[in-house]
Amino acid sequence: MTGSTIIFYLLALLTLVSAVLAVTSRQIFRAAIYLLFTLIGIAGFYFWMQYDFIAAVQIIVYVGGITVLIIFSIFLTQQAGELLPKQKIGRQVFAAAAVFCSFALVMLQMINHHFTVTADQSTTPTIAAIGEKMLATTEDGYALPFEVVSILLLAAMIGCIVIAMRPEDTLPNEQDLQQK
Amino acid sequence: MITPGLYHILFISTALFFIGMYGFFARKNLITMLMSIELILNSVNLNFIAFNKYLWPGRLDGVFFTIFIIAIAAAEAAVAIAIIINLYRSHKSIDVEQTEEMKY
Amino acid sequence: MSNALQIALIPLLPLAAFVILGLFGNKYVNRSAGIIATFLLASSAALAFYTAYQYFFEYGKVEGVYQKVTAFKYTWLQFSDQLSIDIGALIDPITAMMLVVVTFISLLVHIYSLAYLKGEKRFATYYAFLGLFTFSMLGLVLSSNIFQMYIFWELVGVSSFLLIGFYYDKPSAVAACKKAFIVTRFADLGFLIGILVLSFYAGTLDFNTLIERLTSLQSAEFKMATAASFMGISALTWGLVLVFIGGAGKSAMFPLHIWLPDAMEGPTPVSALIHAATMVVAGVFLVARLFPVFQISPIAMDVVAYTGIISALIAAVIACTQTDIKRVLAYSTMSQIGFMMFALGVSKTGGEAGLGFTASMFHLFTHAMFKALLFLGAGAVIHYVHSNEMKDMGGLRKYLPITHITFLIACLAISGIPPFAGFFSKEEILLAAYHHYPVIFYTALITSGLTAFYMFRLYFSIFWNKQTQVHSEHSAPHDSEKHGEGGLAMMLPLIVLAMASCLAGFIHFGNFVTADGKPLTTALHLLFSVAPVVLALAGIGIATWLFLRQNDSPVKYSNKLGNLYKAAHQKFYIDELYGFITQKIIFNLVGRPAAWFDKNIVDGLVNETGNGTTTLAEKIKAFQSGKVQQYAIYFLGGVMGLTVLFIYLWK
Amino acid sequence: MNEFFTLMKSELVVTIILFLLLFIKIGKGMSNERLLVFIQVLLLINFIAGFVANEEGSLFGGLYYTGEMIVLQKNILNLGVLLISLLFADWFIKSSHLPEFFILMLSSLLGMFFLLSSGNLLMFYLSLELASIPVAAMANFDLQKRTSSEAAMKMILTSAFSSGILLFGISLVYGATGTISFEALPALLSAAPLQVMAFIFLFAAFAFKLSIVPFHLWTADVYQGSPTATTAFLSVISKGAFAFVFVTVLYKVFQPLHSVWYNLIMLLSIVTMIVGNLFALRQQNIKRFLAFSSIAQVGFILVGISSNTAEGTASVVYFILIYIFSNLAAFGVVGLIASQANRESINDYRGLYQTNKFLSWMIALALFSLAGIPPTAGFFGKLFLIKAGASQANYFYIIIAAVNLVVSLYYYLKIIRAIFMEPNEQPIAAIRVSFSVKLGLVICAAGIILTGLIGWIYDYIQLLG
Amino acid sequence: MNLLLLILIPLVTAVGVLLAAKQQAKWIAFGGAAIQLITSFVLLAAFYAQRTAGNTTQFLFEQQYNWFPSLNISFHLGVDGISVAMILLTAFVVIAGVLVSWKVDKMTKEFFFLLILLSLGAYGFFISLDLFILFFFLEIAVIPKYLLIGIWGSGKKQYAANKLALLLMFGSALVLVGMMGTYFGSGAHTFDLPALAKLNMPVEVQKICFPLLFAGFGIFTALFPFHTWVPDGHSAAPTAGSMFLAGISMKLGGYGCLRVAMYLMPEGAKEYANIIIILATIAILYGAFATMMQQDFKYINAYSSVSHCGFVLLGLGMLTKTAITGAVMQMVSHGVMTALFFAIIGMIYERTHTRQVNEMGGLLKVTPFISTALFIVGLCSLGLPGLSGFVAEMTVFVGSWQNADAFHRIATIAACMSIVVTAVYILRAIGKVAMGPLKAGYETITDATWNERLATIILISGILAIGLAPFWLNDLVRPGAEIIMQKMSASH
Repeated sequence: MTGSTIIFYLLALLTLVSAVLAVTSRQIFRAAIYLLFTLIGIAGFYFWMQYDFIAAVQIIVYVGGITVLIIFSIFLTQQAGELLPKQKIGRQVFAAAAVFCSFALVMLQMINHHFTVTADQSTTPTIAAIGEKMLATTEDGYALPFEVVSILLLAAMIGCIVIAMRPEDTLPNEQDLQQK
Repeated sequence: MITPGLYHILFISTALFFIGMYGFFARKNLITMLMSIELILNSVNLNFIAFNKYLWPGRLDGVFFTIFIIAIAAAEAAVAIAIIINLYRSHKSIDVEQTEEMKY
Repeated sequence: MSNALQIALIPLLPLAAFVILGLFGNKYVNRSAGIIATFLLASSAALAFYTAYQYFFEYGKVEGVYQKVTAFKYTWLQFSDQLSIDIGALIDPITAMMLVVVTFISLLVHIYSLAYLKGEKRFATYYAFLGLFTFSMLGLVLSSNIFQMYIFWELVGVSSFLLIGFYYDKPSAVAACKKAFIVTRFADLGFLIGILVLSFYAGTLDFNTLIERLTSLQSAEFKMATAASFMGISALTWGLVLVFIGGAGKSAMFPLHIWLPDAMEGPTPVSALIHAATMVVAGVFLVARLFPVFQISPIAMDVVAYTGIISALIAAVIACTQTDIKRVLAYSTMSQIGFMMFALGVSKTGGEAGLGFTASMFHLFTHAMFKALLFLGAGAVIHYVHSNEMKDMGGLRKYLPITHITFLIACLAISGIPPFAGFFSKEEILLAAYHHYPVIFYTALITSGLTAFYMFRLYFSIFWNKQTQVHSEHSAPHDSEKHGEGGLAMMLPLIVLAMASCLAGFIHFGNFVTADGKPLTTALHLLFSVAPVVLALAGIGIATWLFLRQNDSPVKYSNKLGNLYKAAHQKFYIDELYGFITQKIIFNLVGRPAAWFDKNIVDGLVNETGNGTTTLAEKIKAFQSGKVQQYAIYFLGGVMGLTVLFIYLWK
Repeated sequence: MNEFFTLMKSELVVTIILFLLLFIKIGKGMSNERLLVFIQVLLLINFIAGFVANEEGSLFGGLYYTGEMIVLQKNILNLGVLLISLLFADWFIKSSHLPEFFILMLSSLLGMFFLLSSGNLLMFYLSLELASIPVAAMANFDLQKRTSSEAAMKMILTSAFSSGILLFGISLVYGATGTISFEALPALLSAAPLQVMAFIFLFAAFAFKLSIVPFHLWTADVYQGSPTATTAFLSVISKGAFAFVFVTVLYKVFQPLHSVWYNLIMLLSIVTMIVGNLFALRQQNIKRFLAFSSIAQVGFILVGISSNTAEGTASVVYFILIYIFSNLAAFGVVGLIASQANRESINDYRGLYQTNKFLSWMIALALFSLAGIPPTAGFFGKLFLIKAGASQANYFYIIIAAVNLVVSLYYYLKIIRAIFMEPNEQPIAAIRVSFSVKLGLVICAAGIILTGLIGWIYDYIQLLG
Repeated sequence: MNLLLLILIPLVTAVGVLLAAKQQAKWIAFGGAAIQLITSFVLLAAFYAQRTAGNTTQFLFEQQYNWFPSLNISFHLGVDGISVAMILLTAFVVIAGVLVSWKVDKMTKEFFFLLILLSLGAYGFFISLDLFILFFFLEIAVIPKYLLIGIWGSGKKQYAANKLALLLMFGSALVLVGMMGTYFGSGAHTFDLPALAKLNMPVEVQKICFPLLFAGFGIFTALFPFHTWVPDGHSAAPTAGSMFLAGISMKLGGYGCLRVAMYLMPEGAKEYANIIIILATIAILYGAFATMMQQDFKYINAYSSVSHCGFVLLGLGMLTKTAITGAVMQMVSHGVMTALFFAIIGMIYERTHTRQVNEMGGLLKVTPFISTALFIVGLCSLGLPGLSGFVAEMTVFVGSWQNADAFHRIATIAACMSIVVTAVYILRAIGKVAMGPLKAGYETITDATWNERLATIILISGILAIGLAPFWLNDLVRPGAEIIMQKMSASH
């Protein structure tokens, strides 16, 4: 039982428990916080696997970006402290059962599969190396995907602006709900 | 306890994946459903990193995949939230069960 | 040879009349239609007489035997390498004789109709139909090919249909013409299948070849036809019997006779032509034509003979009870044709044994004369009285003297009183049956007695008996000279036919028409003739006693006969039986269920497929619930289901 | 560098247009009418550019490859976008976000181009997202309509869900083979259970995009709620692009799993045809109806795909070309009527022929083509798909496909019946058809009639494949 | 003789109709139909000229253009005697159909356009020598029918139109599958009919494809139990629609059965001949009996069409040269006859505004021309010699009888029985409509107009041309049947 093992299990506990709480908590704000913990837990796994850069990105983008976005939107749409309406118990049980069976099936396949382990030299993904590759146009270069993502982000931005900034005068009856 | 390896991480990621699924199926609030999606994407990321780490450490395919997934997830989340906010404005609710006008 | 053209013209001239009058008649030449048609038919008749003369006296006989001469033959429809319908003309003694009979009677009817149908709106149409009928009948007798005969057979049927239904706005006429057509059609079905059977085994449709092949005991065709059997009876016999069914239908033999009495709805001259002299003997002609083949099969011959005699008897019995004068004549026709039929049935080929054949043809010939005369006479009477019913008549001898005399001659002829024509032919028939078919002989004897009875019942009822009220009421318009007996056009045919009825018996028929073509000398056996003549006289006597003066004994005696009389009066309920079969069984048990089945089952299935699809579509709509979470669950379910399917179940 | 420009020509032109629009948007100097004409001209140039200087080759170390067939496919999509710009002119001119709509549409188109050219799973995934996320935004462009938001919401959530599944599948593929490159994958794939499962995950994502049953459920709702222009884009361009890619991926990358995917496709295509038809039977909303009909059409496309031959590819490409004409003509008319008369129910179409002869003929032609009635091109398209499918000699399958063809005829005829036969007290009033729309419809009609009759079009496609 | 003319003339006519003014549409349609009729006669003459010149090639005037070369699909045209007969039939029916539609004034242009389009499909179908274009033209002929019935029909028109379109499309779907089977199963990967005919297809392929093709085409020609579109479709259709439907469309099926199914797959034909015979016999009798019970005049003729078309299938199923010849003759004969029948029913309906035979009576008095024509066509229908029906039916019977076993015999006899039943229902109908006392209310109706007369005369002349001189038709058809029979006997 090494320290790394202990850390691993702790991380696993943190991630899974907060993940479960994130999808079950009836207080939406708390759910968002649990999600945050889960994401942090995952970042922890990245650290644990020594992929520091990914872990950093995870924290910056997810924790710093997406979660904040989500929390922000919760503020916009939800009275704080308000409990979420209860889902029908039947639905919950059914969903749980379906999910569990699927999980079992997928796990079974994974365990049964013999993954080939290559004896490749492990490359340490330094930030520099990643950056270099990200902009390379040769083989193993990721310049093109990078560009694609940039266009996607641009498009997403424009889409968001159009959708979220809808002219208010068209909705006279909904003025009280305008964004703060 | 056994030394954690690939299968452990796979277990965790798969579990996360299905927890996310559960959330998607069972939650009524659109934002929580979106959160479930994030869980799903994260589980996939974990998968990629784990495979990269344990099976194919020679190249960084998994790592880059993860990076891009994170970027996409951000974009997706942004658009989704914009849509949800807009929906909230017209429906005055973000309960998924309020959005069943079109059916059959 | 120009002979071909000459023969071809015989049927074509009436056809020309049909086409011309049919297309342009009513509009352009309505008044002169009769003249045109009569003229054309007269030419045709002249040609026919000339042809018959040439045949009998110039070229027909080779070494003492009358030959079958094929005047011309064209392939009309090639079925297969062997089978084809050829349109041609085959001349042999019976054809020659029939040509004469048909054209002669038809001509007289044409003339008669000039007066009888004067003023009729569809005068031209009438003559067109007559032309069509004559054409068809001539084509029929000239047929060189069995299928050709079938063709004209059908055409004869349809022209009969048209003529019976000439008064198309009379519902009874419509019903009668439909009945005539359908009943004969039913019989034609037998004919058709018979043709198919015979032609299949003979490998030909040509009469000459067919007869040749099926009568030579050595030929392969013959062996095959007799070897193949169905229900223990050889295919040949089946074929013949089926063909005979066709003949029986046209000739109104029991039990297919039901159409004939109803057919009297047509104009009376038509009845004279079609339902007395020509068309109804087509069946006899058909059997005569195929006589050599029939000869091979005793069963077929028996069928012919017994059908003939049964029809003769039944018709005679029914005739005694009918009150419609045309119906009496119709049944009498049926009875007489029965005579011809059984005469054929009892005949053999060659010498004395072939007497039946000759007698039958002879009777056919004489019967044509006197029966046409009877019908035309009846026509004159109806024309005068405007009724068909005996009760409306009586004592007409003063008003219609010529009709009266000619009618009497005809009655004597049909009753078989010497020296009128009927006597000779009937004696021969009885003689033919005498030796080998005692049952038939005695039945025939009784029947001929009955014949005399009902004919004179008819005669007395019309011309003697009471003085009808109806007549005096109608006397005013009828007394005029013009309308009395209908003038020359109506009288002339009566007189001509009366003469023929007197004299036709003296023709020595055996010289011309025999089963094998060789002349047959028939002697008159005086002693043999005694019985029939006495019986006939007895019949006349009884009729005289009962009907000469108006009295109540007919009613008395008919009441005494009770059910028998009633049954005979009701035509032995055969019509009702048919009605039952067609209405109840065919319509209700076949037609209606078929229609029902189609509407509900076949169509229903198709509709149900449609409805089922719609219902199914309605049932599965819940899947598209509009709930995005359910969509996701189905998504996952789909993925997992397919995974399981393709990993574990369907490799 | 020269090679870079020729090979990536399609993408570059679209990108340039995209940025031009962005600048215009920022500049805000044009009325919608003029802007639309400008856009149409640009798209026309884009379409024409697709015909020149086409080469085969790959870039970025195999991340991007192109060939004549791919350029053709891209250009078919270009044509579709051009037609959309013509057909929905009415709605565009009214719209307050015209340039944005086109920016989103073109970025989605760009995503499709990259998708068609992608050389590994990463590019594949990214371009897939690029192709779909903007569409979700486009679905919300009827900003005031509740149904539009609902549609967009359903679209983005289900699409994200399906990407999750796709990614999970990709991760498994990656784990099992160690590569994400299309070139290397076929040699490493086998029918091991995990790989089959991974393949099915991937397949499901495709199935989702192509609306294959049971992954189709979002389709109808999204089609119905979105603005008609978006619906048209989604049902024609997007579907076409995914079908193209699907063929390529299945034939090239997943060839080792042929025995699995053949059965899978057969099964799903039968189900898809049946379900699509059954749902289409009972629809009252015409857009929803077209959604289900397009689901059934996908079933037929799958029949062609199942052939696994060059003919399969050719028949799919050919069918999509025809499908673009037919379906766009239908949506064009529907969109016009929706935007001017605000009617979308099939009942409202009763008696349309009395008032709008031109539109009636156009939609009738389109529907006949969709139903596969000669002499419209749809007949040829369907026939060649079925013919391609029949090369596997699976008659049972072909019979089912053929019978479904008949069922589909029933509901297409339902609309024809409404338009031509059924009486209506108040038919839709005569609708003004602007030049642009008319031009678009005429082009569609010409395409519907001529694409089939001119035999060499198919031959050309087959030649490239 | 360039066969493309046969397609181009209707095509040009159709376009002309669309471009013309409303009033001119019918004249253009009439002109086109007339030119087409003349062309058909020219074709007949040219065909005879070639044959008498000793040209014994199976298909004459062949033309072949590449259409989809990569799929081996070519626009291959050619005719043999059977096709020529069918083309003549079509030309007759089309011109008559245009003439009786003279008074259509609801969407006139569209009406004539669809009529001509339908005829285009039929012409193309009859001259195609490539399965693909054959199928193409077959399907072209379906939808116009749907529209004709649905828009201009009467009664349950939409229901009938739907049923018709769906069942026919179902039929063509089966054809499609059979075609595909032929394409791949033959191993030749071609749709070319003569090329396929040269091969001997594997027996197992024949056994699969023959029933598909035969049943598919059979649906068009009212194969029991898929005949149910016939009564409803015919009765709901406008007059010209019924004429085309019964006169042309049903013949497409028979022709297809012969030209495609039997010609290509003799083994399959042998395999399934008995089933065909059973179904055909059922159709013949059952159709006839069902007709007896009908009250609606159009239903009478529609059901009788089922019965009459049964003879076509019976003749085909009998597999003898004579029977097949008879089947084709029956197609031609029935086509002309039934077209005339429907035309007359239409004329009567226009005047009496009822189709219930019970409500009519004595029309001979007021409409002698129409009623006479009714008599003629009725008699033709019941197989009167001298009219076309007789010749065809007798050929079928004689041909059927050539099979000497009990099964065929019984079937033939059963089929023969229908001639009696036919007589019953035809006479019943004629008796009710034309004969009897004139029903009140019909005193003032007028006889046929010039266009109706012309149409009637054209069709009657067709009936007489076959009925009085069947040899030319027979000569035309027999060689075609002979080739099929040769193929049949060659394959063992």
